[in-house]
Amino acid sequence: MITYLEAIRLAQQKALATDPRVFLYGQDIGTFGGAFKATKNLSKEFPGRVIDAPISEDAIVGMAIGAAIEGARPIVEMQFADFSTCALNQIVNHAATLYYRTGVPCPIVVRLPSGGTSGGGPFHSQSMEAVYAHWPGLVVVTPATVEDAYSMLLEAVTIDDPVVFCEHKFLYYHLKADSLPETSLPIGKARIARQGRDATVVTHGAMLHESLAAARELAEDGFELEIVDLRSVKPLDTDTVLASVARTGRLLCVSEEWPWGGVTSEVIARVSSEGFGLLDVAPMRVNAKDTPVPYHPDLWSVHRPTASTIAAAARRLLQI
Amino acid sequence: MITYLEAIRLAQQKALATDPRVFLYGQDIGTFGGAFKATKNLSKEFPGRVIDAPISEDAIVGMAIGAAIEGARPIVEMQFADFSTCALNQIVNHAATLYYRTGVPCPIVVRLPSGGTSGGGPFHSQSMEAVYAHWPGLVVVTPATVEDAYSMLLEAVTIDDPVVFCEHKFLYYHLKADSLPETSLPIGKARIARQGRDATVVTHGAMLHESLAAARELAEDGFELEIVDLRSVKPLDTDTVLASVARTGRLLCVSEEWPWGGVTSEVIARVSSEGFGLLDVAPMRVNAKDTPVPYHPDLWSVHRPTASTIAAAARRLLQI
Amino acid sequence: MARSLYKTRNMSKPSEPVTEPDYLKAYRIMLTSRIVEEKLANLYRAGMIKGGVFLGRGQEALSVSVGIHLHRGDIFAPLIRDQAGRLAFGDTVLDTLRTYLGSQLGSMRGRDGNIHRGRPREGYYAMISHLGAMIPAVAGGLLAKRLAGEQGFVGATCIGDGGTSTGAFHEGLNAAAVDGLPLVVVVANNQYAYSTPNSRQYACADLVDKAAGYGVAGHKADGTNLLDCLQTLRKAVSAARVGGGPQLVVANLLRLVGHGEHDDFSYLDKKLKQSPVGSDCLLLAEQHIIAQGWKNIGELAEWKRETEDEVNATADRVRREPTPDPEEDDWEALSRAEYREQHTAP
Amino acid sequence: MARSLYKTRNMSKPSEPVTEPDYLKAYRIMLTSRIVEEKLANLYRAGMIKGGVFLGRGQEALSVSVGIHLHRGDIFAPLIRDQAGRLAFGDTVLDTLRTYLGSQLGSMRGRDGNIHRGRPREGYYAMISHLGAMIPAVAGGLLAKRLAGEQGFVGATCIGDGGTSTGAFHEGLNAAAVDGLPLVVVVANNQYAYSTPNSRQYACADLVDKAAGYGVAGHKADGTNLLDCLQTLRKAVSAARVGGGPQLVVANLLRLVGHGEHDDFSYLDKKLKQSPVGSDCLLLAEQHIIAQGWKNIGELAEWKRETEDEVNATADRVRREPTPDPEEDDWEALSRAEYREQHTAP
Ligand SMILES: Cc1ncc(C[n+]2csc(CCOP(=O)(O)OP(=O)(O)O)c2C)c(N)n1
Ligand SMILES: Cc1ncc(C[n+]2csc(CCOP(=O)(O)OP(=O)(O)O)c2C)c(N)n1
Ligand SMILES: [Mg+2]
Ligand SMILES: [Mg+2]
Repeated sequence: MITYLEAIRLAQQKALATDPRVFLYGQDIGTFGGAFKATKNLSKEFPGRVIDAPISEDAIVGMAIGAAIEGARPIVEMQFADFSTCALNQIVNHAATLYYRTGVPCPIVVRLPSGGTSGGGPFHSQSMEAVYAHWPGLVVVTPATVEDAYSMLLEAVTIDDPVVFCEHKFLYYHLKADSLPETSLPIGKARIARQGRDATVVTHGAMLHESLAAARELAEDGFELEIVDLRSVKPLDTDTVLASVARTGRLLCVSEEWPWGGVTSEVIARVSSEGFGLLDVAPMRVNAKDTPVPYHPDLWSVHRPTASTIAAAARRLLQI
Repeated sequence: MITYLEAIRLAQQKALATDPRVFLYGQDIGTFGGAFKATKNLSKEFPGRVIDAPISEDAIVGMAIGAAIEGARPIVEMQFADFSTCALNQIVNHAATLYYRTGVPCPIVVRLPSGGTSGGGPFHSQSMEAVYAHWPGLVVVTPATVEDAYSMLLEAVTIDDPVVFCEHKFLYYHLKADSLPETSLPIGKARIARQGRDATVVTHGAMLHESLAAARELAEDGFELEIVDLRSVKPLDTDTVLASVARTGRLLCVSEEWPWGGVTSEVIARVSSEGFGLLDVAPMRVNAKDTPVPYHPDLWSVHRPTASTIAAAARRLLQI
Repeated sequence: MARSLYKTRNMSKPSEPVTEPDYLKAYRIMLTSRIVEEKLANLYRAGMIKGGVFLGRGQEALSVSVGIHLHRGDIFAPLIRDQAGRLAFGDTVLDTLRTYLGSQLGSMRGRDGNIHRGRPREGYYAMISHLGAMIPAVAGGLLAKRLAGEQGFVGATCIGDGGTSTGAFHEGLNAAAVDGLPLVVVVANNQYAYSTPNSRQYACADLVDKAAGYGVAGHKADGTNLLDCLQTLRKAVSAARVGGGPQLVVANLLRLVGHGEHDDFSYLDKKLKQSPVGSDCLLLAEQHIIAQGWKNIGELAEWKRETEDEVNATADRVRREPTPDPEEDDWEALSRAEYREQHTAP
Repeated sequence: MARSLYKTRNMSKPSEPVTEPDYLKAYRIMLTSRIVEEKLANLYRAGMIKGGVFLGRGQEALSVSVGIHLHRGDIFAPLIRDQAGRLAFGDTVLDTLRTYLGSQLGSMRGRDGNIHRGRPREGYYAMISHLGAMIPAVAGGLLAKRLAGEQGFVGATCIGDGGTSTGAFHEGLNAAAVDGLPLVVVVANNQYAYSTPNSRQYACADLVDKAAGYGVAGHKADGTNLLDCLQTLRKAVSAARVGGGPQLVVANLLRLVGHGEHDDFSYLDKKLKQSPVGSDCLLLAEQHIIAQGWKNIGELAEWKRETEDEVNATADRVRREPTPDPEEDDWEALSRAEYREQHTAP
């Protein structure tokens, strides 16, 4: 069985093995193998290409940008997504503008261990995908399955544009698959993770699994939720979302990040403006509460959406 | 006649004069009076309380936070909103979490000279309100008139929570008023800037004036746009927006910032989910194009929404 | 050329010598810190703490020396490994345990945890995780106090070897130097930042070499030696207090535990452990006390027992306290009620 | 303690002496830079340039000395006041004018302007405005070249006194030092950051005092003296090239114009202007050439005329070039067509 985390490790291993331009840069990723062990043994297997960085997020991304200009394909690990706020300037103002300004693309991948886990607290739990999606010039992906963690990371390395890779820490250990995929949907395409006729749930990351659990709960009452896993939030596959809403007439957006300007808001805005006629009732959203992510597990589990709050929202959407 | 910029200067003058806890900190704001002269003469009038800072945005905001903890009321000037990316960590992770974590509020005001002007280019033109609104714990205001620039800045200083004050550079010199207001709407309340019956335009900042011009254009054809000036984007006055849409049945959102997760997306998401039944047709939005802000004036004037692109969108919305 | 008002960094006034009572007081706090942390490690292993536990074992001498030289009206922003300094500054075993165990009565009410606790109103700042961020915050607190006309105050904050690589460290220390603020920045060079050895963190011969580049006074201390730490911090804190501007203190020592309790410290270079830097400051302090004849082994053992009893009793009490109730929480990030909004499914 | 491979910072191999042809070549570039910038100022006053104009008058000696010691395969990330260094590295008067005048044929195609131009594929990086940001970028370019097995290359970037206060400066230089990269960071201490004098920017005695704190070699140059600048940069660049790790060069000089052409420089301290630091490096270089008997006044005047003619002719040509056409622009921030999306009113 391969975990989500191991899939990320294996993708980096494969990228290093097949593309000599690839190298890894980040804190504690060398001999130690990374805070989460996503680079375990890779420094031994690829000497000199898995490089420990000082505690300098801004310089880490800045260096990746320069390396990319010179033809390398750096994969950068932030120890936690939350610390990428210290690298934001390089990400949004340098990497993201390089192609537009100079015509030279910037093929870097910035891995962000994202999202909440029990006891993580305000500074080790954030989901930053909506922030990076706001700025032009970045591809922002949010793999929700072991297969996607693997194939999207491999694909990200081949992309000439900067990719913010939001991998979800909650899925690291407990999400498992039998084998790695040979083929996969390309980045930019959403996936129908579950078919259903009664309502469309659009989600991504760890919330996919909470939504699937909610769908199972509603299925017991005879209602079938269709679940769209966005896979990448920018580009956002509006077509797949609209096609699903065309079938169900109802839309529920579920996201772990904060509501204001988050993925739920963007999806609802697109469906409302581009597929207004498809909606039978008002679209709904479920997000984390609009406070920092609390440390205590009892608070945390209420702060984030869960299968039961999603199911409750779905019931309201279905007017049951 | 008082300009928008002068109103900001006068508000700071009044805050310094009436509240001994207030001080100003930022680059070149002392003797020089600031890159835009928003603090002109204030260092002479208030010796020791208008302090030049090194080129250290992160430290500038960090220092303001500490000062606020000790009971001061710092107003920080970023030379351009764009450089606040270098201070983002202190703003979103320190100032914005302080009250939630410790119960101690963080009364700082961060002034962001925002938005595009001709020839500003990718790094002196950004609108950051949607980014700051995404994180919990901040009040984000976007004054669009001389009166609001004055009264909202004065009000911001009295607020115990951190306020991101997005003042629009495009309005600095050419927007003028006869006198300063005695009273004003409180922060958090939107304003009907123009009454109309046919469609609601929700906007803020410099786009208010483009929208008003578009409304004048449509009025010549006999269509009356109602224009809502949000004034603050967080909190966002959904009630006033919904009440207007209830009257008009049509919604056009106009914003200078990038579309993904911007103010237009949040407003449309709220109206669609909370006021679905009020909408006669699909809501629409007009934003800047999803690229960095171009330097050349001819590109720039197409990159941002203008009266004519807004009017064109309004015509489509009204199906005329 | 810089023309700072606060140019003379080496203030001449000699600081008071460290006396027996000073030393014993510091030792008792170190001991309490060590025992609390052992309790935390046990509770962690027993699965009673959710989230991480990050200990300061081996760093107590340095940390206590910071906290003990500050008093009411000063500012202290401790970092990860400052349990000893926190207790010296006035934090309690009770609030420590409440925070780790997630009691609703703790200062952070379950909203934040472990090392992130503080009481900003009392000058005891609550660190955010982002390393370096507390340095400008303390500087700003000091600036505000100066503007308010206060006098004779200082602010201190601690950071690791790794934290010196952050932009925040640089910007904060530089800005404080420009304004000649009474800031003491204490670098605990414990040889590692998580797994990263100094050789991958910086290239200068000694971190104290940074002082000249900021125009601040630099001090070195032996972080394993309580007397040296007390003397050095006394000197640095009093230099700051009398107008000597920022002081950079660098102490070498070794973290004697993993980065966090989840970390087995496999990357530890055994040679470092056997070198002088690898000594346990608490043991050395005990030996010093006995060698000086201030206390005998039995008396020290008695202190230890007393403290263990207190810590155990406090932990038992805290475990019976209520945990935060999500239903009661107002779930608001802003102090002003009018500005609150929640936009999730209604 | 740091155990960097690149510990020995003072490489002994003496660099080649600066010859007459070297000096004259550098002088001609300085002259061209000065004349281009005068043209830009005129165009600005005539309202022909939209956006800002930021000149390097008074900084040409230092700037040219950086660019002239770099060659193909090296990396150069110039900053605001590096017109001279840009020309020395291979930028042209033509592309300079195209960028300022917003010709569609310029390297930035109207998407970005003035000092933000570059051709990254040719090692000529295009600065972003955020000060300090280019330092880690150059370091990363050097790291990639090392990983690719290239040898004998260097990278250089410039920054102002003000830029040294950024976190990016600190993080970038430190990271480069840890990896012993062949990076030359040149600080043009022109006494002001916009209006801010050094006394409000830093508190160290001299910015070169920062070198020891990063474990990199430090060099001082007289920024008004072309020979000294050439010699110092030659030494620093060759030390980096042969494995001496990062080099920090600090030169004192005075910006002889306002921050930008909109700025009347009212804050200039007249005493600075009259002190040696206020000398005009171009005039001093002319005097040196004449004193050495390398050229006479007439020959120098002829050079000046020639250059003015070239610059004027180029400006006339560029003014007839097409400006960017918004209809033609693809308005895409990503190179990969599949990832493009526009979500504004359809
Ligand atoms: C800006 C930032 N980046 C990364 C981290 C993750 N992190 C937490 S502790 C740590 C190591 C800190 O090392 P050091 O500063 O030497 O302190 P020590 O743990 O040794 O006491 C890291 C990398 C962080 N907290 N902040
Ligand atoms: C991070 C950042 N903050 C603020 C600015 C605005 N700004 C542009 S140039 C400048 C002054 C720069 O001074 P210095 O580094 O000394 O260079 P000089 O202009 O003197 O050549 C400032 C503050 C910026 N570009 N980047
Ligand atoms: Mg350490
Ligand atoms: Mg300068």
